[in-house]
Amino acid sequence: MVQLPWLLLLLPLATAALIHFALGGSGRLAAWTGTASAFGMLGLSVSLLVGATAEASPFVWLETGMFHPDLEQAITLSLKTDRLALSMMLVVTIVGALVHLFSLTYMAEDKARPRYYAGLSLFLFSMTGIVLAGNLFMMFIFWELVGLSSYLLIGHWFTKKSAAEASKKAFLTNRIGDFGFLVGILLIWGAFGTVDFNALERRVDLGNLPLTGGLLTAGILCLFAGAVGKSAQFPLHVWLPDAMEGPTPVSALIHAATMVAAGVYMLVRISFLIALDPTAAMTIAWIGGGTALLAALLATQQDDIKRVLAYSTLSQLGYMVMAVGLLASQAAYFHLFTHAFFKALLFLGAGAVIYCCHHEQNIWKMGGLAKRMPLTFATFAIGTACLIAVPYVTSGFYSKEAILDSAYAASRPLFWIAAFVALLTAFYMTRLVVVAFLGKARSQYARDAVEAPTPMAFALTCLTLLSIVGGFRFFAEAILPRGFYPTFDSPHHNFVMAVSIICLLAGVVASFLLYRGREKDPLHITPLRRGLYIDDLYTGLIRLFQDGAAAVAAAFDRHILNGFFLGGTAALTQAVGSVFRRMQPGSLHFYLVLAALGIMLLIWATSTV
Amino acid sequence: MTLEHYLIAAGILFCTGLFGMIVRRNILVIFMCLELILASATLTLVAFSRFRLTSGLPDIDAQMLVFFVITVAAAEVAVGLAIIVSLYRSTQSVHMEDLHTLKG
Amino acid sequence: MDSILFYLFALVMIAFGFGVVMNRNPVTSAMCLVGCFLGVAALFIMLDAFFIGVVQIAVYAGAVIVLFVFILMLLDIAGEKRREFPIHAIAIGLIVAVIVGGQIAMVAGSLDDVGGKFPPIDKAAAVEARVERGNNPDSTINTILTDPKKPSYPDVHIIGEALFTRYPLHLQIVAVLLTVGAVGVVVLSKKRLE
Amino acid sequence: MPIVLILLVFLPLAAAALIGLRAPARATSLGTAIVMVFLVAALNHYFDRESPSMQFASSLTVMENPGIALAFGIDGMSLVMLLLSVLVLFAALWMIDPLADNARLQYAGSLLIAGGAIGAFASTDLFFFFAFHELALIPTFLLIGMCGRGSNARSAAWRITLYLGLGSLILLVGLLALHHALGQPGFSITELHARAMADPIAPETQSWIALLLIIGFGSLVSLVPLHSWAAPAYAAAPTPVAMLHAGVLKKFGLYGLLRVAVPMLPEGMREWAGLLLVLLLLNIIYMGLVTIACKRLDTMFGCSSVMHMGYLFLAVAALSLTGPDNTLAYRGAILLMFAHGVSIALLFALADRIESRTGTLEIARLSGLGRAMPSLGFLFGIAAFASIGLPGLANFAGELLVFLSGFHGFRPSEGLQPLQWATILAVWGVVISAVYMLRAYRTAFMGDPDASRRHDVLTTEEKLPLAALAGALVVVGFFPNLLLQYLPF
Repeated sequence: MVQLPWLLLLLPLATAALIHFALGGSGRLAAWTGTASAFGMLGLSVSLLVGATAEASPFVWLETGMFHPDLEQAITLSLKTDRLALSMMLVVTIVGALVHLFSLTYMAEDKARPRYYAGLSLFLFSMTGIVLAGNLFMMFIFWELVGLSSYLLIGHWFTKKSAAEASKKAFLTNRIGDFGFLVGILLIWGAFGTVDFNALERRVDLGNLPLTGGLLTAGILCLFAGAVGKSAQFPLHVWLPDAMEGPTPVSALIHAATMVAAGVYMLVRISFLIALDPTAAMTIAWIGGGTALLAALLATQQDDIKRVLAYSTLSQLGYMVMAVGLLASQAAYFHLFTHAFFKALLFLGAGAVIYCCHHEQNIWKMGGLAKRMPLTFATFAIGTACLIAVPYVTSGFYSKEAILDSAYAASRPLFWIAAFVALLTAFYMTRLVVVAFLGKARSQYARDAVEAPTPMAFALTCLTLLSIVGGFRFFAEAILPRGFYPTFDSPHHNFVMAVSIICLLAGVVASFLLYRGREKDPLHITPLRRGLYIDDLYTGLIRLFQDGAAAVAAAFDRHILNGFFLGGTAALTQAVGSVFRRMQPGSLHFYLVLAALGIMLLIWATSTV
Repeated sequence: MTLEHYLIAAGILFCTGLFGMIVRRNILVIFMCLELILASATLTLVAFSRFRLTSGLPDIDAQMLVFFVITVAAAEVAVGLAIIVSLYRSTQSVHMEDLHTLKG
Repeated sequence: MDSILFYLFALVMIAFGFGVVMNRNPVTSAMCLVGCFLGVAALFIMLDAFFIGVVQIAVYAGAVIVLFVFILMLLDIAGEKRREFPIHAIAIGLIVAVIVGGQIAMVAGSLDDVGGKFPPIDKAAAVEARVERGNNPDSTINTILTDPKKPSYPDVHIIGEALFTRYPLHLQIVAVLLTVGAVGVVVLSKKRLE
Repeated sequence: MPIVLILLVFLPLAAAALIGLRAPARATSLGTAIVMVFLVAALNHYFDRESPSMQFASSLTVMENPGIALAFGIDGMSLVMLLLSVLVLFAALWMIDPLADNARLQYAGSLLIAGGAIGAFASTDLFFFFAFHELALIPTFLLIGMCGRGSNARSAAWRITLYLGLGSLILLVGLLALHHALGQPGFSITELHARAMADPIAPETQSWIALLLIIGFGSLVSLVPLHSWAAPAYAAAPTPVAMLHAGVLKKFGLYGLLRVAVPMLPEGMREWAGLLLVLLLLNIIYMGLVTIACKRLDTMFGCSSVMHMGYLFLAVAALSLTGPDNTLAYRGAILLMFAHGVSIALLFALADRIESRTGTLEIARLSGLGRAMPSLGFLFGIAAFASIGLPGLANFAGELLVFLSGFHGFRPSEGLQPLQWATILAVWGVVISAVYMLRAYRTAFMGDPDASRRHDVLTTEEKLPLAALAGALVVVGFFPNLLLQYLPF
């Protein structure tokens, strides 16, 4: 009897292989196969959620040959299908299916469609691997595979120089994060002897932790480094805005809903570990808060519609990481759950706009699209509402409130940062909507923009429904694990509510007044436009330390090691050789004299004895 | 006459041979001086053989050695001269200055 | 009496030796070589090594010098006089010769029992030693040794016996050497056909 | 059944001789390669997974009192090495251009190198273990010298031969010292091992013998200070030699360390493990940086193979420090040797195809190959991501095991030991290798193809060896237990 979780995991892999090897020729066939498999996965995950038998026997991947009782005999791929995993699977498959649907038209005339759909299926395979992973090894394996698929998808149009650079940058930054993640896993494995989540949880509940103090913090922060790399948190956030070089549906699937959420998902998975060490938790919280603030500030000054949304994703992820750091991982996961839907909606909306404006991404060249693309405008507006957390109606409100509650309870400075970020979010989203959709069309493309075709429209409407419904108790409780839906019973709830509504209104009004009927951006803060020059700092650092050090090492290797040692010894032997050469002048007499000298020496030596 | 006389005579002969080899330029004369040196060596051998009697008679093994030295020297002269001939044919001269192709 | 003979022959030998070295004309130096070898042979005879003396004359004086002269005539190099002896060569040669000569003389002098006369040949002791070693008493050598008429000892017989009892292998090797030498000479001096 | 092993060892040598005697070069060598594949398959089939002792053993005594015998026998480790040698030989022979004027020499040379390597891996006698390796060095020298590429092929040939010759000399001294220190029980490895277990050598002698072996084997495997022969030689070497030497012959040093040095000189190796840790970090970090600065693809692959040796030395250091029960290190080293051998061979083969098409291997002058030759791009992608250590491909399993072996026996109470710090720094090598490999992939394969260069697509006949190697990487990547099943411990 086929085990459903394994089928769920291996279906996308099989599709990717089928498309690559068999359907390389026809784009259409590849597109339909990819979409079919995505909807198949959706069906599977829904059936698993509603209670189909979810047992999955572990697959022994690598025998370590250890025969100690307490050491793991082998590295196994065991699937963990608790409600957390299944709810995340639902999110992944819903967004995945809709993105496939959306791409049918968006990528219709792309020449390399088989490679695109193979990449999407490979991504779904790796993402499922992370979600269903039962131990840290398996999670690490699929962690890197997700990095690979994002590399392939960002670099889909690899003939474009910027896309090639962006994909390389994404992979390398992720790789740095994976380095930290692997070191963390090694520490945990070395100390606990196992990396299986259930076993770890049991060991933690037992109490006597083998890993304590500095090493525990180091271990947790190393694991967090993996999340920083994948969810683009502060030090390693530079790759996400550039990742917008990939096709928009890819950005919707990967860089909004699923892949970047994997980091948060992993943090939620190991939240019982984070709870052990307050210092580590606080650092995580502050990094999350910092990223949220930084990204929100940067978003206010972006002109490319996709970059605005990218920075907004960064800031929302910052929120979630902050929540995990404040030991409110339920709130973080709930926000992840709702955010996935409305951010995917916004991205697909942006995709529809770009598709209809002939790949025009600069919002200052759009304008007046509300009249020409009413449905897209409506769905985009609802998505924005969720993002800026319009109270009671949108899902975003409920999840953000939960985070703000926990922030207020845990640490006041972080709460005020979070509130200010909420204000900024409202500000830049309203700016986006006002500039892109309201007012007059600013370019020819914008004037003759036409409503999105039906498959796109269908995807947008589905996501809109989900973004609204996602926040309500009846829907969320059915999907989320028990206790993950916020109860809002904390004493300071009303105060927090009031603060968030004020920030919301302030942000919207300010942005509306500032940007209504403008031809170009009144505010022009260059540091914000250049991402606070962090990117340039990194390139400088890389050029100095890596390439500089490489040049020095190469020079050292060529001249000192090869030149001096080898060259030197060669020259030495040459010199010694030539000394002996002079001993043979060629004249017989010289040899005779030498022979005579030899005789003399011989006689002298023997006679004196 | 004592052994010492014979040894000194052989020594003088050896030195003249050596002197000749170093001084003379003509390769054939050098070759002759070589023969001189060989003769002095055999003289010493025979002198010692006569001096050290084994069971009453001069030491026969020494004379055997001389006998073989002489035969080998004969063969050596033959081959040496053949080489000199072919050398002469290639370089048209027997003087030492022209023969330094085996320079190191 | 024999001391005069020794000095005579030694003088002949050394004089002709110098002759070989000093003469400009290689042919005359070849002739001096013959004289030198005759002196050496005479000294051999004085040392009771009759067979070796005769062989010396036959092989050296007879064959080797003839070869030299033959080559000299063949290559017609007798007349060359164009190159004087370079002074520095004479100097080095003299110095080396004198030093080596001095060393040899010193060594000869320092041998402890060299000063004494040559011990006389004791034929009787030789016969006992041979009988002891198991030679049959009435072999020709024993008869000559015991025969009072014969003044000296049967040098040729003893060499013959030694040669064919103790050194048969060496003899074969020398034979091979000589044949190879001969063939080598022919090959070397064959005129290149190309 | 031992006849199968003996055949496997002498078949390539016989084929080389046949080619020498004017037999049709390509047919004989490819035929031999295919027969060898079947032979290895037979070995694999009849291999008894449980028994740790040498199997298919056969021995022909050559000399009595020092006890030298032409003895063959394989256990799990050597069987994996044989698999590697046969696979890489098969691919290398396909890469030779039959129309090249020195093709015959290349065929014979490659067969000799492979024969030498297989002989070394299969022999259980220390003397022949060493002798077969030396046999394999000679054709390497000849091939690099005579049909090498590039301007300084001749000097590179001299450099590699003198360097490895000197290294082998030091190694020979070490081996003889070891044999002497164990009371000269004869050269059979099992006998030496038993003797070393029975009455171990005094620690001081162990330490200097271990040093000799480390230097000897180290120079054969390009441990950092002794590595300067590797990159120029591989850049200048004709493709089959580069594939066989980097892929197979270079593993001889590691195989030797694991087979001879670690089990027989425990205290000696532990004493030098500290030095080994420093050197292997130089291998990874220093050589990593040097690789980043490489301008040509083939020198880059040469340097990267030197860098990856760092991981293998980490396994050896872990073994020496934590003792033989660290099975992670054994399995990691063996798996990584196989994976690195196949991936480096594939990389050199691809470099050869690129050079045969575009005429140059200067990374800066290549561009847009991915668009022009999609299948080459796909295969290069697999090889590049394998050598970076991407999960799903063979190198990752090996590297993961090696890193885990670094943390084996890690007691948090004692804090991080030097071995743990070295492992953490070694893991950074994963990022460095990603940097240089992706830069090369980005410049060479992305962007627009340069119209002036020839870009005709790979023919199926060319794809066969490349696909075989890439397939091996993927299969071992997904199911590493296929290789690990041979190791009982």
